[in-house]
Amino acid sequence: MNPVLEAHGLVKRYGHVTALAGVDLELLPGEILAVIGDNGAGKSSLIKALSGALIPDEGRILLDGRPVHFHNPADARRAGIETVYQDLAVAPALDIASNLFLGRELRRKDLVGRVFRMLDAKRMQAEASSHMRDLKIGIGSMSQAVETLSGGQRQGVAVARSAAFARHVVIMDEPTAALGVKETGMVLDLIRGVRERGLPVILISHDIPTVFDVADRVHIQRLGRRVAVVEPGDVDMAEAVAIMTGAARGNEPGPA
Amino acid sequence: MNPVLEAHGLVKRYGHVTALAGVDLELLPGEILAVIGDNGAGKSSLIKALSGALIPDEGRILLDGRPVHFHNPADARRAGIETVYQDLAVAPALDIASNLFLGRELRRKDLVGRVFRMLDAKRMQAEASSHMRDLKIGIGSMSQAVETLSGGQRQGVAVARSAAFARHVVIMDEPTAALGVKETGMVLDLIRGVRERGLPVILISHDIPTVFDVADRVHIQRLGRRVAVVEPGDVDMAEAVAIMTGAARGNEPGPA
Amino acid sequence: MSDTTETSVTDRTEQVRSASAKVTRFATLPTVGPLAALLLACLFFSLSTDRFLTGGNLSLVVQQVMEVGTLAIGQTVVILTAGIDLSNGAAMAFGTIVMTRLAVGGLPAPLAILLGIGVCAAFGALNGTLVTMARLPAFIVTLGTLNIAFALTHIYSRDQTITGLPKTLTALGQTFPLGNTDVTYGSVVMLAMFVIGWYVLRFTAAGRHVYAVGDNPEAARLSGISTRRLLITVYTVAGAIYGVAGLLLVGRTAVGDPQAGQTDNLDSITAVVLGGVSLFGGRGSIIGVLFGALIVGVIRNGLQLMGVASIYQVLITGILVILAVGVDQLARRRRA
Amino acid sequence: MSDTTETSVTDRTEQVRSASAKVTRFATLPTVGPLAALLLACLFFSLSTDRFLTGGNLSLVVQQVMEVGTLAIGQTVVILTAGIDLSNGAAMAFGTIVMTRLAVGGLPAPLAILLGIGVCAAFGALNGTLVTMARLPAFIVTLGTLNIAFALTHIYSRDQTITGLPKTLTALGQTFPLGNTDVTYGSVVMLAMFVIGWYVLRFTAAGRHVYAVGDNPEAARLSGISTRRLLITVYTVAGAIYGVAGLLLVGRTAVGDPQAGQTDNLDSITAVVLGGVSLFGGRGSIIGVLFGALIVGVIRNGLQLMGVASIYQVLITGILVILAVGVDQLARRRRA
Amino acid sequence: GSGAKGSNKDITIGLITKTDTNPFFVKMKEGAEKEAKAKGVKLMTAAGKFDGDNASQVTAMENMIAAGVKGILIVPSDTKAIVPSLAKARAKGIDVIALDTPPDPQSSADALFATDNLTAGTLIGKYAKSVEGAKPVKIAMLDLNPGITVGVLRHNGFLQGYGITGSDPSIVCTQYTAGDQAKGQTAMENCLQKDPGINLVYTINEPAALGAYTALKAAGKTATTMIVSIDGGCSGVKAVQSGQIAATAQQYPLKMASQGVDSIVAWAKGGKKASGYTDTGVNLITAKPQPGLDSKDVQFGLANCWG
Ligand SMILES: Nc1ncnc2c1ncn2[C@@H]1O[C@H](COP(=O)(O)OP(=O)(O)OP(=O)(O)O)[C@@H](O)[C@H]1O
Ligand SMILES: Nc1ncnc2c1ncn2[C@@H]1O[C@H](COP(=O)(O)OP(=O)(O)OP(=O)(O)O)[C@@H](O)[C@H]1O
Ligand SMILES: OC[C@H]1O[C@](O)(CO)[C@@H](O)[C@@H]1O
Ligand SMILES: [Mg+2]
Ligand SMILES: [Mg+2]
Repeated sequence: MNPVLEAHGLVKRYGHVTALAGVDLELLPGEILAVIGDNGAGKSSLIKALSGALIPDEGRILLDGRPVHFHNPADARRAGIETVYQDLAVAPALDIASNLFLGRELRRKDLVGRVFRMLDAKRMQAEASSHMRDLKIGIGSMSQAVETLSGGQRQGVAVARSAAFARHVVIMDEPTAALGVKETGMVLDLIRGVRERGLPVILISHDIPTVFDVADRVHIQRLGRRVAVVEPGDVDMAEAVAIMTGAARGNEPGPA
Repeated sequence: MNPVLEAHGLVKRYGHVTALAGVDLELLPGEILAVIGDNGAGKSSLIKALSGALIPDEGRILLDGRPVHFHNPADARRAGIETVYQDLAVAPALDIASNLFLGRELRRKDLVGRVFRMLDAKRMQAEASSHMRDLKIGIGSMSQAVETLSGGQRQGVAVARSAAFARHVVIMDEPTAALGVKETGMVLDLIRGVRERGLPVILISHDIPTVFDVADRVHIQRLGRRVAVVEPGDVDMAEAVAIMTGAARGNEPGPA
Repeated sequence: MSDTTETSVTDRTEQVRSASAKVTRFATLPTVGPLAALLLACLFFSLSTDRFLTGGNLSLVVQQVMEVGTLAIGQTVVILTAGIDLSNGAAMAFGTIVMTRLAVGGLPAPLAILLGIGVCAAFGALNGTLVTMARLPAFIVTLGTLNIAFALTHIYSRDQTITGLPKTLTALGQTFPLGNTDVTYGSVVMLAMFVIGWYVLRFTAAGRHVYAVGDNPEAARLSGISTRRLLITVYTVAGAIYGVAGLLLVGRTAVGDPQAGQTDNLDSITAVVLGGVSLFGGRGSIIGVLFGALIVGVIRNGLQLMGVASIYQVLITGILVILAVGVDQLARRRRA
Repeated sequence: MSDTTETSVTDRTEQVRSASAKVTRFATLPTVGPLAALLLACLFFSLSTDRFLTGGNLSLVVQQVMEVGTLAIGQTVVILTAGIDLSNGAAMAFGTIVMTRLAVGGLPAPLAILLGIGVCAAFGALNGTLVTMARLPAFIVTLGTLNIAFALTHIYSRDQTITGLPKTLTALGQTFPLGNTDVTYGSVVMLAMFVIGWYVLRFTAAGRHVYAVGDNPEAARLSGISTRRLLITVYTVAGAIYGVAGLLLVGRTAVGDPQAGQTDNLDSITAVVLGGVSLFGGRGSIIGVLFGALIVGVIRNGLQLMGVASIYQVLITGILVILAVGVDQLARRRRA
Repeated sequence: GSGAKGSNKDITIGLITKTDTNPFFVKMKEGAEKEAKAKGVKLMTAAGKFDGDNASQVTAMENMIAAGVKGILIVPSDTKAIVPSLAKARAKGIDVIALDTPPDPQSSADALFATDNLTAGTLIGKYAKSVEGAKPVKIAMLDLNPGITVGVLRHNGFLQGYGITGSDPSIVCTQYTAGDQAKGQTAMENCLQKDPGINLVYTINEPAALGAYTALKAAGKTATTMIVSIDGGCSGVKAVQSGQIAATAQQYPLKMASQGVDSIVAWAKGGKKASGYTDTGVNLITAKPQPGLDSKDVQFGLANCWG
């Protein structure tokens, strides 16, 4: 099986902090690939590079085997890659529906829509409502400003958005960090649902039990490099954590 | 044992959203009290009321048995209550040391300090370094701006701050949400350390296993009310989650 | 736990909402404050002088704000993106000189008008390019282009007021009767432009993007919005709008005046802020800005009718402007 | 995984850091950009006219920016809190009229000066109170007080320039020799105030709080900082600084001029922004602002020495101001 | 050529006008440039940001002194406030000549080349009186800025010419315009609000007159109201021709400029320093001459106008 998305030797430096020190990644068709690692291991930097939010200093990215150069997130989005960023990337003053559809608003199909480009506010509200209902996140109105939501509710908006629009790859950076037990369960169901639709998912999470529950493979990152790729069946959690923290050696050449 | 901090019948409404519907809380001396509840249950609103960040519409708050009226966070801070807010409340452009000591900077002890109120930058840097080292959060320099930190590193700053300065009560709103396995362990150790120092802690978390591991008592909140208080020994996690989600009845009169 | 509690938060809120939805929607409108301030000002002057509340006078007020009001439309869009445009009055002045000189020089009037508006749009495009491509602060960029436009105006006009304009150029200064009041075509143009601005900002994707970029530029970028293209478009369109303001001005004064517009940048920003738009971007409604512009016009006109000496007019304007935004603030708090 | 990898990120970074710490610290200073722009401007004019790089002329440039430079100190502090002060030139003008009228009227000069500065501080306190207590936008509040101060200036001075001032009032306009250059006392006062401002902002708790409030007001509040008291203090101190600027102006022109300061609000904001301070608050250094003020002074002086015709001075100033901030931006990107 | 004190190329002269936005000063500058070229000397120019902007004029003077000018020609914006700076320049041995507007006191400059502003005012006052006769009038006076010599002189001249005092009840409105067209329009609008019956308007200069005309036109009062003004610029004379302005007192800024330049050059080359007041002349221009009043016709006005 050829990888859907690949990264080879990505490097990203901030002044003298090296966030990515030549990291590799392979995402196979239809799989859930978890990325774990300590704080500051470069997980967010990695997925930002994959989603065009950050341009790496070195390295190559391949989509369906073809090299791609994302100059900005719009490029990645056009290629069908949807991302939930760790800091959520929502516009706080805008309402939920507007946030969900930001950058791909629905226009009315009638004359007003075609000629005067009028948005179809009703349809966006309705669809937003149904996406959010799927997550059982319990939000009153889709016309509420995102800044009035609780931490978890806000995260729900970002997650719902990515799941709703992905056509190729879904990337989620700690999508359940602020979520309650019930809501976390919903998001995991949703991730499985995405896989069922045939789309591969990259899931960053600090919640190791969850990771082992849901992931097909686990990419372990340390100091800006991939140090191991393991399958939940082959390795137990303690071992994975040991690799992650540097207490055990991974199955890849580690940082030099 | 008389409670250190009590809340009775706190109500907070935002327009027609009722965030707190008459919630009660008791924090006993030297205990770790966990607060759990679904997203939007009003947990953050509750602790904001306790820390002066929000003035409730109704209800009373007692500290050491005496009614208190916090008009702003400074009041609560003066009373020795330290809080880690869910949205972290850091100044992104300021460096780590400045954030740690914000609002209680150290002045130099010599003449320049007394007459010209010069800050003791060195001492603040050094102390900040040592607090952060306790958390093993792996940050290079204390003069780095907080906005350049990873999500988890940022959370580490907020946690270190509260632990370092608390004199009476520590409140933490999801302090480990963005933290890795190792870092989460550190923060839990730190919370236990605070208890050892004799200070009670209120811990909000969605991580039920952790909660059951570390907490002395668990306050379960639902739809803006406390629906139960349980002890980890008496009740198992599944039961607690059932109460939290409304699938089971708690030991308090629930929302009418 | 009783059965009734089983209705989720969602349902509960939904119920309350549908009940009081209309009321809330109204009170939440960011335009209520500016409107209230405007009405209070009108009430005050109606009671103080009986010459205020006449059709003729009200039409006059609208006519007097049409230049600054139109400039404020462009300014609003720019400010919504968290930018600012100090060059608008100067760009407008240059536009009027271009259109009037060319027209007087024999170019067909419609072409002259188009070129004048085009020059303003070009200034806007320059602003937008410098702000986005070179990532320079809007304040300094537009201060620079303010000076450039100012100098070009005086150089190109040789400091002569341009008179003897063809009819087409001053057509918008003509009036038509509405009931027994004369209304200027220019006023109608300004109002129409507010409506268009409102439509675009409120009902089109481009409008949402303007708000998003001002609210959280990083989120907008991550959402796949091309923030650069958007910003360049915003500044360019704003420039074109300043050109239209210039045309309205020519209609009103019937000359090409190289001295025009010198305080219009602050005046237009004032209208925007009085209208409840945040200088930090992303928040506010353009309809509020119309009220903001009218507030200033009403205050000036009303004090004049009351016969207040001009230096005291300045004093009182200072106080009233603060009061007006105070009323807005009160209205906002009531809905918080 | 080899053993060397066991050094933690912390250690690794710490090592690199200590090696290149000095270089970085320098390059990270937000003042490098404005300084580079200033030096480039100086270089350019030195090459263009040999009269530029003389002690006497450089001393003159400093003297010429002392009014706007001092105003910019107050403006910087206000802008760092994410505010803005449009009233500073007007408040200053009112302060100069108060001090000169009172002094000419017979009040002992030191007392007159104190009262003049006090009036400015009172305006600042009014601004601060309205901004914090009534939570009104700083733009509108200070626009209002701008009008009020302007009107009071003209009313109180009866629009007459006040002449025949006692020596004490103009003392800061006197010069002392430094090497073979004459330096105005006022220049020294301005530079001293920049140093004090730098000290307070950089080395005291109050200074940190100013940055914190501008950076994230909610975080500052939650950290127990009394944001209201801080803001009122900031505006009041800024007001007092404007009073001192007024005293410097009186020293330089030796009259009380009711028309003074009319464009100083924009000029001072320009210095602040050219100095690399963000209009959104919380970021920038006051030393950069000194360079920002000097950039404007150098451009004006240099163009004049080169004999550029005045309207072309305006044109070129526009271009140079944009270039200056472009240099700053380049310097910033290099360190990103 | 070369004179007693070396080549003319080494002589630099500064010209500081009130603004860059009044054609009068633009023409004055052009005149000075032409003369400087003819004499082979260098000219430096500067201007304030608005009429009344003393601070910018002070800065310009300082810069010109630093640039080593031999002499400065200045049109003082604030006639009192500029005095200390004039003294400083003169103390440095610079020849300081005021143009158009006398400083206050006049002796604070070495010399003055200007219109006799009192006479200019008197001319248009007399003209207005002779048109209006004994009819009751309502007068609006659109002045310069308070306490500025040129404004006060013209104002007083108009009153003298009309034969009334400043407290005469026929003066229903006085407003300051800073000699600016936009402010002139606002001022006229203000006056009309105060008293719609105004039928005679005195204006400090032609920009103010044009502003006043625009306001009168908007109010539909041009037929019943007479405007008199001072300047005689080409657009002003055309306005006289078309009847927008009834009469104007023509000034000669090119003369002021060229005489000013000549006088500094002469002194710099060893001649005598000019001193005292030189009248550059003034003529009443109107399309409807009044019996017994000396005036020139529009043809003369156009032949001698500037701009
Ligand atoms: N803009 C920036 N400037 C400087 N350093 C940065 C910047 N962004 C990230 N870094 C640094 O790069 C390193 C990797 O950061 P990254 O956010 O990718 O880590 P992460 O694995 O996502 O951590 P976490 O689990 O805490 O979210 C960290 O040390 C961080 O401080
Ligand atoms: N400023 C506000 N305006 C309107 N509604 C608000 C505001 N702040 C909070 N709410 C609402 O109050 C309710 C409780 O919010 P709160 O943040 O206290 O929940 P929480 O229990 O902390 O949730 P989470 O676990 O997601 O952090 C939510 O429905 C939220 O939308
Ligand atoms: O603003 C007043 C100035 O205007 C003029 O009349 C030119 O238009 C000058 O003579 C006078 O100094
Ligand atoms: Mg991360
Ligand atoms: Mg919460």
